[in-house]
Amino acid sequence: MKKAAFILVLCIGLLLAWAAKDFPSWGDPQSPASSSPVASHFIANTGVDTEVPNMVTAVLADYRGFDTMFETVVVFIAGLAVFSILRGGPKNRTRDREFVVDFEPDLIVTNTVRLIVPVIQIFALYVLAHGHVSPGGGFQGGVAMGASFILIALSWDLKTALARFPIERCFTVAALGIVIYAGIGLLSLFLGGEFLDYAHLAKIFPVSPEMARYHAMLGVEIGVGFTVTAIMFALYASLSTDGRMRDGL
Amino acid sequence: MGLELFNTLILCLLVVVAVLSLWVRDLVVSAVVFAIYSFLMCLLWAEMGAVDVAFTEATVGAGVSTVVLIATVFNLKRKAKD
Amino acid sequence: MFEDGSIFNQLLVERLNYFIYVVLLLIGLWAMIAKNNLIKKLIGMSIFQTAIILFYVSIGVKEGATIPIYLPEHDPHGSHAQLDSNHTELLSHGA
Amino acid sequence: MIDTLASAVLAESANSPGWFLVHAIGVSMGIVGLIFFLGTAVGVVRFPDFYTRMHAAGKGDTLSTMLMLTGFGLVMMEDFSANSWLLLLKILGIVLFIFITTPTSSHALMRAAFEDDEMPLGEEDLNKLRKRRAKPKSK
Repeated sequence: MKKAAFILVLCIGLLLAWAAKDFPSWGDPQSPASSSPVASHFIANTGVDTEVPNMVTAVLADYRGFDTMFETVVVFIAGLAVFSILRGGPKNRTRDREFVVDFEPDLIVTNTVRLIVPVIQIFALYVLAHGHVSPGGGFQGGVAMGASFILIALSWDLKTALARFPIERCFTVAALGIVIYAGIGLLSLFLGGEFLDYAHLAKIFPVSPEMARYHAMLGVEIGVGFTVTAIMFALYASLSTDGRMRDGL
Repeated sequence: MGLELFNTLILCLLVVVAVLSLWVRDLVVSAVVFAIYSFLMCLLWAEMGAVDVAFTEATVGAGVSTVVLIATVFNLKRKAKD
Repeated sequence: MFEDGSIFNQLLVERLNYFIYVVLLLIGLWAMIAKNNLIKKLIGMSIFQTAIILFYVSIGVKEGATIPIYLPEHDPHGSHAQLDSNHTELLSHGA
Repeated sequence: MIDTLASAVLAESANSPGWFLVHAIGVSMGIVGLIFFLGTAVGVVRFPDFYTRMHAAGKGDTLSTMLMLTGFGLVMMEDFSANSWLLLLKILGIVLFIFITTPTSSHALMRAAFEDDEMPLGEEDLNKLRKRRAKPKSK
């Protein structure tokens, strides 16, 4: 099995390396990927269409908004699947766990975490809201926000973190994020445009169509941030306790 | 020239770290070495100008995925057979 | 061995990114096929995935380009017509 | 090496006269930070047991990172405009964050090792280690 795999991998590698010598050299501005009409269209028109300086955010949340919506749904389904599979197992199965956790929360660690968790959460909100003009956005801000709850669970114990963010509420918040995303898309559908065509939101909000796209992108990012925050924490809580939500790491 | 040297160094380290994270038997060590891999990848992407990808890799790859991997190993046997 | 035009020069010096992407892809694929431990398989899958993203970023990178964010002095409205004709203008700005 | 660094500093501050001293202080702080970082790396490899290794890693890492970041902030100062001050302030914020978090993380690691019954090396172990390290030299 291992030998067959090695030979297979080696054959694929030789084929790929043979193909790799025909690629454009590194950093060539005239390479096909850089000189394609799609790239030049995005570079030239993002600022005009949407007023968003960060082209990546504009492409992710506006031009390819449908894609990002279902990416968020995939994150939600992944969290739900992990939770359901681990929760649904046999109740008293034997585990050969090698780590035993039975000590008090450490004073220095908990006090430091008390200091830095607000900073992390404010930074996460900054990353989420500032994703238009600097690197960042819903996914990164949501992960940072979820990491702050994971930090609470690591420094005290899982019960303390679950008291602040119960596991049932995790999935409510995650679903709420998708509802926000799809709701903005449906709103633009009802206003006469297509699904996720944010420019039509200018009909009910007192802004220009470009700024409507700008602000709708912010709303969409907030939806993504909700889902990712909740799912990251739910993933950690499920995986570290084997689905039982107690005796965690 | 300086950036190309940096690029080459990180690319060579990447292969070493990728092999190492699959080589070691201890799964916690494997997860930590994989965090190093993610961090090197993040540096490479920041150097190439793909800042959003670099940010995602720094938060997801080097941050949360390491914690989740270790939380998973916590419920499994720590030593792998291969 | 490393003279101009040889395959080693083409792969290892001029296109090191592509060579490393192939190597990482193979490491990940081999781990996914041959390892029995599921965590190792997962790490292999992550390596595979980052290798593919490395490939995408490597074909998109441009020498001396800035990051894909408009700086204040770029002013997308003013340079619109000019950018349509020659979009590399914007990206040849930085270091 | 010092020559090239000095010439780099000179070239750097040629377009913003009057900032030579600040840039020189920044670059020298960076160099000192790198020296401390080398010490950290050597200590992590060479010290005998877990606690002494974490001693090197925790202290040296914190100090060298703080020095390098502060030096970087000073080198980036060009004038007294709001942008420069804001950049320095942000970097000092990172320095403060590192000053709080890195010692805490090494403390948490030490505590975890202590709870896991990891023992520091005693006198006998050290003597054994000395013998083992002395052998290859005598060959």
